Amino acid sequence: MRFIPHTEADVAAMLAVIGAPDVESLFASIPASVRLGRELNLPQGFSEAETLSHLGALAKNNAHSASHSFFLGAGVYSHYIPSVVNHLASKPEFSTSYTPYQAEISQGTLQAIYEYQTLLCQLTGMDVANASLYEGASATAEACLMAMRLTGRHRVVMAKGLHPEYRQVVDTYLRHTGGETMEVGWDEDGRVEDLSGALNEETAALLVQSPNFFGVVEDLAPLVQAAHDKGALFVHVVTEGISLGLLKASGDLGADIVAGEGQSFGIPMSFGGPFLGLFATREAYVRQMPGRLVGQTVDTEGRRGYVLTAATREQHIRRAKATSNICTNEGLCALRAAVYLSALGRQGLRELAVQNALGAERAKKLIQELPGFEIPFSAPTFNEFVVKVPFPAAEVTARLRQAGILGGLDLGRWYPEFQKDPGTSHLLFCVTEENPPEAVDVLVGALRGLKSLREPAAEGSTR
Amino acid sequence: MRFIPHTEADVAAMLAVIGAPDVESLFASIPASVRLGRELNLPQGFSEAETLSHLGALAKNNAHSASHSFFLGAGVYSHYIPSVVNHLASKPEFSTSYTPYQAEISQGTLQAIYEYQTLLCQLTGMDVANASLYEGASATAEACLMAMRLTGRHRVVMAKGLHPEYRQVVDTYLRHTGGETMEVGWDEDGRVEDLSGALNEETAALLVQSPNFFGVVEDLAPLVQAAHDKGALFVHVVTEGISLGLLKASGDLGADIVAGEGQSFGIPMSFGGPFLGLFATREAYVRQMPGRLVGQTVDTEGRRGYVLTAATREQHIRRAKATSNICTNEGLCALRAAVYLSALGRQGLRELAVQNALGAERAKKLIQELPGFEIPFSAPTFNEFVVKVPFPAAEVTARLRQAGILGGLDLGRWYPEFQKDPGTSHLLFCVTEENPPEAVDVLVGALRGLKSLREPAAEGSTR
Amino acid sequence: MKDPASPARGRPDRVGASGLILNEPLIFERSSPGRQAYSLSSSPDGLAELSEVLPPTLCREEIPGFPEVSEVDLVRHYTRLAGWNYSVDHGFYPLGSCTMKYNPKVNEDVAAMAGFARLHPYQEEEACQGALALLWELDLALREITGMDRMVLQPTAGAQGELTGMMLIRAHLTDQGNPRRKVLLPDSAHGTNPASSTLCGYEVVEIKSDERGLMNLRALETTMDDETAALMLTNPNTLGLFEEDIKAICQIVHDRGGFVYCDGANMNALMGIARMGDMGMDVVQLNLHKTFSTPHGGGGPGAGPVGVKKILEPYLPVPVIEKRGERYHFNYDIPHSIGKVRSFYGNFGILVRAYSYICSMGRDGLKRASQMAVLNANYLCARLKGRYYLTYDRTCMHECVLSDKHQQAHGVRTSDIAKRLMDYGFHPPTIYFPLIVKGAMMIEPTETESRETLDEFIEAMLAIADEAERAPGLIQSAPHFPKTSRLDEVKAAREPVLRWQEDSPP
Amino acid sequence: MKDPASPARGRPDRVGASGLILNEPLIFERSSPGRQAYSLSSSPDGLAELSEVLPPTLCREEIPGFPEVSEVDLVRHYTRLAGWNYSVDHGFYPLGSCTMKYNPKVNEDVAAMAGFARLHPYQEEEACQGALALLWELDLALREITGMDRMVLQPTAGAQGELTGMMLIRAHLTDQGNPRRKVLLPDSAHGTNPASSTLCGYEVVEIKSDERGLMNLRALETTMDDETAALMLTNPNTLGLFEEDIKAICQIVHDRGGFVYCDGANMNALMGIARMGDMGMDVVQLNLHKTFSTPHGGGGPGAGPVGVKKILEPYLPVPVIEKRGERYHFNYDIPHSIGKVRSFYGNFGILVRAYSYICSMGRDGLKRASQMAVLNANYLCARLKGRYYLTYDRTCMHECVLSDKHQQAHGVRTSDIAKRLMDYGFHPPTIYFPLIVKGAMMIEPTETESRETLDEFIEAMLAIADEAERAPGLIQSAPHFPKTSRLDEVKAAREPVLRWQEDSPP
Ligand SMILES: Cc1ncc(COP(=O)(O)O)c(C=O)c1O
Ligand SMILES: Cc1ncc(COP(=O)(O)O)c(C=O)c1O
Repeated sequence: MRFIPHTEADVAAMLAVIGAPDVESLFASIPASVRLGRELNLPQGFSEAETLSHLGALAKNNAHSASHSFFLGAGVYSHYIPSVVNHLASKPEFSTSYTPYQAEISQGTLQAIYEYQTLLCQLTGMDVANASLYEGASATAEACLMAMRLTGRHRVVMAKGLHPEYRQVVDTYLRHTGGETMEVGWDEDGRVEDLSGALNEETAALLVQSPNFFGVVEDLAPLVQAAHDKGALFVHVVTEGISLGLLKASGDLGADIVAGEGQSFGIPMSFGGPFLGLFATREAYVRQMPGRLVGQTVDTEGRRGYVLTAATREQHIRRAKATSNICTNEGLCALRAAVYLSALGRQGLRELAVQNALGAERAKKLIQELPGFEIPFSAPTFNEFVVKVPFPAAEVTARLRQAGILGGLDLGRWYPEFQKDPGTSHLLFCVTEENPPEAVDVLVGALRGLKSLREPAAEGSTR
Repeated sequence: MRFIPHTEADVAAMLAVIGAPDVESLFASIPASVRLGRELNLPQGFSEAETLSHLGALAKNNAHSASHSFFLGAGVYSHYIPSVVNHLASKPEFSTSYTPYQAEISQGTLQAIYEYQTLLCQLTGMDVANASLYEGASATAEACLMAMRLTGRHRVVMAKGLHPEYRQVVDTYLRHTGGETMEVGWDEDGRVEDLSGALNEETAALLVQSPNFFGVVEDLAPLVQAAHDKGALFVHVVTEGISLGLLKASGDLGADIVAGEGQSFGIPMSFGGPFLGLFATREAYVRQMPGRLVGQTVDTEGRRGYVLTAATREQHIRRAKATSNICTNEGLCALRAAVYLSALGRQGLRELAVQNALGAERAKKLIQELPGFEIPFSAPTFNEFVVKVPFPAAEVTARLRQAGILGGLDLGRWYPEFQKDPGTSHLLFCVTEENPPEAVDVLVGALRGLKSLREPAAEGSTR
Repeated sequence: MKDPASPARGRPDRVGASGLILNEPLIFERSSPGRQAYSLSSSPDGLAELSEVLPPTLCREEIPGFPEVSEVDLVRHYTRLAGWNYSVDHGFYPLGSCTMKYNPKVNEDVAAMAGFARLHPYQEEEACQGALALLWELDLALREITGMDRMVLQPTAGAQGELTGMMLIRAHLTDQGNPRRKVLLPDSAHGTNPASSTLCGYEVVEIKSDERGLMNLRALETTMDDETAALMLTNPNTLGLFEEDIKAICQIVHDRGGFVYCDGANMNALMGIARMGDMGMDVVQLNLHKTFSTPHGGGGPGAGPVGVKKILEPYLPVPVIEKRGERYHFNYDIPHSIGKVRSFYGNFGILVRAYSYICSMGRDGLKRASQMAVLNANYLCARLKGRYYLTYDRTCMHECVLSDKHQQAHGVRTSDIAKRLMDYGFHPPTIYFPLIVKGAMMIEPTETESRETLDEFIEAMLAIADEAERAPGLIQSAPHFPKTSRLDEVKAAREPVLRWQEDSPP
Repeated sequence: MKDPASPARGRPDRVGASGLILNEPLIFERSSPGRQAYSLSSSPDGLAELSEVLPPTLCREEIPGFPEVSEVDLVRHYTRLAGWNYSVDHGFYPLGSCTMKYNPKVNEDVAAMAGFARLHPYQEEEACQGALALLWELDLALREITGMDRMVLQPTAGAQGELTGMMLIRAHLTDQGNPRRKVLLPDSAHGTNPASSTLCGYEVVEIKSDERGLMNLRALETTMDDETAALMLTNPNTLGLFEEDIKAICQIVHDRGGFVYCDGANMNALMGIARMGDMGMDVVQLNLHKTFSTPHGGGGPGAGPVGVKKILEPYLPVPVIEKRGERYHFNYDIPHSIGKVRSFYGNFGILVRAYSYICSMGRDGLKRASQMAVLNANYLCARLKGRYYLTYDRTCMHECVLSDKHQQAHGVRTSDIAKRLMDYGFHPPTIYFPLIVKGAMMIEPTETESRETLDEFIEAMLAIADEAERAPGLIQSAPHFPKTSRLDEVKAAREPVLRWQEDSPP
């Protein structure tokens, strides 16, 4: 076995030192009644070549963003990952080390995470960012719990433009500790509707995603004001991190917490994970923050160095009273994000964001011009937009797939509002720098071609 | 430009220090008459994504050993490369450093090459191996030049079972310094024919490849004897390094030089390079050896360390009188080979070699049973063998390609002997551990199916 | 023993040595306006003006402080940083409870395949059958290894697995009319256990371990009541000891309508030997980044799949992977589901690596791994317990817990020994955990370590024990070789500096 | 300046520091019988016995001394070894004549694509059109950059390019009736130039450079005769100076029926600025591992394509890449071909990287690279020449050559300065070459280095100049930080130990 070095001679010599007759005897403390009296019912080990061909066959049985023209978004984005990001983040010195509890031999990880924290602060305009949470949805739930602790209140108001899975996770997380959630809908233009009725003295936090699940950029300033007016915290949820390069910084708008997903920062889509839970807040709230923090300090000779700090918030010190139960986080994804953001840098991230916005706008305009197609929301969008399509969703996406296109996404899956007319559907399309104009033109052509859908695919449309 | 850090401010500040008015002025020593008075006629730089998609499109326009069932060999072999080999050999600490002239900060490269030299000695049974030459053919030519220096003779005898390109390279290299080559054919069984007439007092070296170009394992001992009887050196040429794991060590058979190709040792086929020129010899001949050598020494505190040594043979010291003009060699390929050979190790390399031999033998037997097909050579083979096919080569390979199979190789390209009957051809097939029995069975089935070739492909067969 | 702080930079007879490394400032301090490490494909013509798309009031002008570096700056920055880390690829990393085994390289290749890495979670099922098949097969394999009836692969890490498991228990109890109030834990429990319980709305009651270091049956008997939802137990426990009375323990808890939750972080001791399901435990989370060799990433990502008995199946988070004929399918229609604990389906990239590992190891390999892990731990323990105090002197499983009791007389503490190990070229063990052993050093060697490596480590530990007697100052001032000497954690906590600022001193 | 050998391990104000590294024996010393790092797919049933295939007389029993290690052993072995190397990814690597520029990562990704890496050279042309297209496009681009009429991509490295070029000249002259006897070289020539000439059957005649450091026109006039086949010239030459009289030089050689061979190793100074073809030179080799950024691999692989004028085309080695309509094709039918200098078509994997680099850089990028390379060299030279002796004080191109003349008074030599630079965290320059400068330090910064990096290096050089005056012993005993102190090269040469033996002392 190539991962286990023991030869039979080693085993014998070691047993002799231990004074045990055989390996079996080392397991004597396990009562026979709970022993597995047989071998595991699993295949024998594969050779490396066999493993690769077995897994390779599974991989080949998936369409993906390189095999198809790709227009899916909705919280997971197909962005170009610069080669350096893969090369640097996959260095085994980073990937095969543990959480940097032993600072003196973990300065590489610690400095990288310190830089990540700084980058996230700069990007969000917040004072302090943690070393990562699991992913966007649970990070959002942690933001709610933190707001509840800070305000002593128990209700959280969520815009329905918040990613449906995020809302579901918030529900799941809050339910057991007395939290309550309430949802507010959207206006005609795709932005959150009037909140006046929803916020009150019981509101711990208002959660608004922007750009929201429909791709629409919210006007956050008045929403922050409305929350603060009721003594609630405002949580800005971000699922498309690239937007931070172009849109006003949450901190400058008065947000109290920024929570969300950092997948766009150089992390592959990987069928939904591992991702990167973003979390940043104001300095005053540090002690209630969940997750690990890296801080600067000095060694005995006064040289700058970095350590994990403020651990008294954490489970391994505070146990039942910790601010969160998180232990293993997404360190390597945070490091990836740090490399990515440093590679793009001050100019690049903005240019990239602009390119996304303009490319998506072009696609939106072209689709809007197609007869029978509508863009239901008039508010500005970033790199995603909703299209009202005069056909059932499943038929559209099946036809697009035949044309080598993946997307858009049927919103009816989460929003009954969008399912009223079975003959039409609402699809979400995402356009990033990975979709050159020619590919968008092919998409538009394919959508245009759908008018012939009724005839050849009549069968499918009756189900 | 992402690879050039200079901002305009940098340029201005640096020019000020230099005291030059502009960058242009730094080129004042280049006369106008030889200046390129225009821009280069090349496209503007691509973004990284564009580069990848341009090169990716070129790569997709090639069949390869993962897209097809693969039976080509003939000096370049499709072997499984363990994942660790790629991971370790691509470490930038190894790949982005120069030749280790500054030993104290190059101990990683130096120790790895020292280990490579040792591994090659163990494998060949020779006393000393160099740090690599370019590839098999020029390494063979260097062996001839060395033999000429050692013997003071000028003629080299090559078996025609030596790779045709190697023979061509030997010719090219020797011609200018008074060297002469002469070729001897093969016997019915595929081994080198009687040499008695070929060797004489002018013979500097006898070159025999084993396994030879037809996959046949030569009986080296009497050949060594024949060479030594005339005072000539015996050069064992190896193109399939894996055979060394199973076949008698060249050194034990009395060979004076082993030269050849190390591509099989974890190096990708890459359309023919970069590869690894193997070169090993007897201790007595070290001073006439071409190429770099790493030797062991100590530092000022007596600790073991490694340095480049015996440099007085080399061009940078000996200049016009050097044993070779080689400077840049194939260091990283040698390191790859060291990782590969260490991964396979004492047991693994032998097991692998046995698997190759048995798998190829099975294929040979199955093909031999096909009506109309012949195995012309009766001597034992390693992992390649010649098949006499009752159809023209181009038609066979085209049909096989249609069936998703690449190979065999038309030997008529190099040997008029095999082109006598236009209706038949001699093809070389290679079977390695990468060809599971099922794939071999498909090949055999496809060959069997060729009997229908005349009819549908009648057109092609008339040209 | 010679002082390793002396200029014996490369003494070949020991692992740790001193050599050239390179300093490197923060990336922000490397920044220079106008440098770039990126390239964007040129924008198409005929686009709208930005202001037509997004009104300037919504947009920012710039990102103050964001770095601007060239590609070579960036590469060197991270290359130098990497040189300051100790990792499994460097050497022995015996962090107890963390199972820092070797992470096979091939698993990285597999996870990077375009068909996995470039797969979007909202592709229709027809377009991702390979990924679904993988999830299904992994589910089956983990069921077989744990003896549970069903797995859920969604939880992101061990702690989220715990939370998920506790939510399932709570959901069932709630369905039955009373979620109950309390959760019992041994005092040796990992910090995530109480934290997860709290997050699930339970009050934590700690049970003092008995003199064997095991669950005190009597105490459990008296504490377990019908307001107690569950007992959370780690087995083998954090002392590396198997809970021998596990059947009786489960009986007590079940008799009073409670559930037994197994923290399966220590599964590496038991593969192919004993299964949580067979022990009577109802829920277990596995830490794939431990037992199943996925790289720990300097803090993550990991994955914490949860296995449950049939009774808890109705509550599983959505979606649940199913196989119907030859087709794989996500079932979202679980009426009693607790909902979701995170987006999508879990840390798929980690699940891929773990599945690849299981394929490579196979039936015999997994069992052999557990056997050799236990052999290694007992070997270490046998050779060290003469010089380092062993509180619970019993045959251990995959790890053993020593302490600094003997060394304290010389003023040398566990944290000093840990730092001193660095000079010898080793990562220290987990220290000061479990809390029930004063000055604990929790050593988990894992099966991927050879006898030679263990011997090198043992020699270092014995040399340090000697030094503690002869030259304690050398240990108290350790480490001497790494980039920095001992870092001031107190200062970091008292005067928090949690980000670089434009005007930060270098 | 504080002594860097003092325990100021990580002084943040300098690049070089001392930190933890790990010792590691030879892989053979790690070996233990029965360990394995490999896995073979199980052999199919129904195979012959080995002895039926290959008689035992042809086979060996075992490979004495071959190592047996586990995968983790192997990974740690090379991880530790890697930690002892200094590389471009670590920092400044100003080896003169070597053009150690940054090697873009993306080129590695490209070369690893299955369609390139898994391509066999004997696939039929229909099955490798993409590869042929790439060779063709690279050929075109290099023609444009050098101003030559045709390229041959076959040569494996610069030296083999030289040999190939000389063979072409010899073939032509032979065709004309007399191959001639001699080749002229300046005394500043790189060692491969005379070695290649000899290998091509020529006698080498060295011409002393003039007081400018350039080709001595007068000497050339008197030496060039009709038994001289060629002049080999490096331009810019190895002093980093442009051969201003290049047109006159070519004239003299051509007038007497000779050829001018250009060693193009220094192309990095000239891209988009001047071309060998336009200068009148007849043959040039390019070192793609220098100018075109392919990683040097600790000694190779590289690639040394050769560009020629029309007159030499009939002699090119086979095959020659051609484009017919939309199809690419290898032409083997070159009746006057010199044959082949190596198997197949050259170091294709390196050619792929170089082509990828040219695509990324583009027209303006290549020119900018040369401009900034020259700017960097002149900046370094301007700031250092006050403290280090500059023999030829002229505007240099991409590199400059200083010497230890000022330091020798203090007993400090170039080799000492080189070793001392290591302590400061830099790779030393090329030393003792070119031979015409005593104690030469040949510094080539390349364009990928920032002003800040140059400044750090300059400060180190100036600090060393101070040390030479104040504390020469510190330099003479350098290096102090790397894994080993100065290694005994004399012992290595006198008592050669070129391989490990079973009974070697550790
Ligand atoms: C015993 C035990 N339980 C639970 C955990 C938590 O697992 P994770 O870090 O994956 O959240 C750990 C991890 O350190 C552990 O050691
Ligand atoms: C000026 C000069 N010419 C020729 C060469 C030889 O090139 P290569 O090492 O690629 O064979 C070198 C390489 O160092 C060089 O610097």
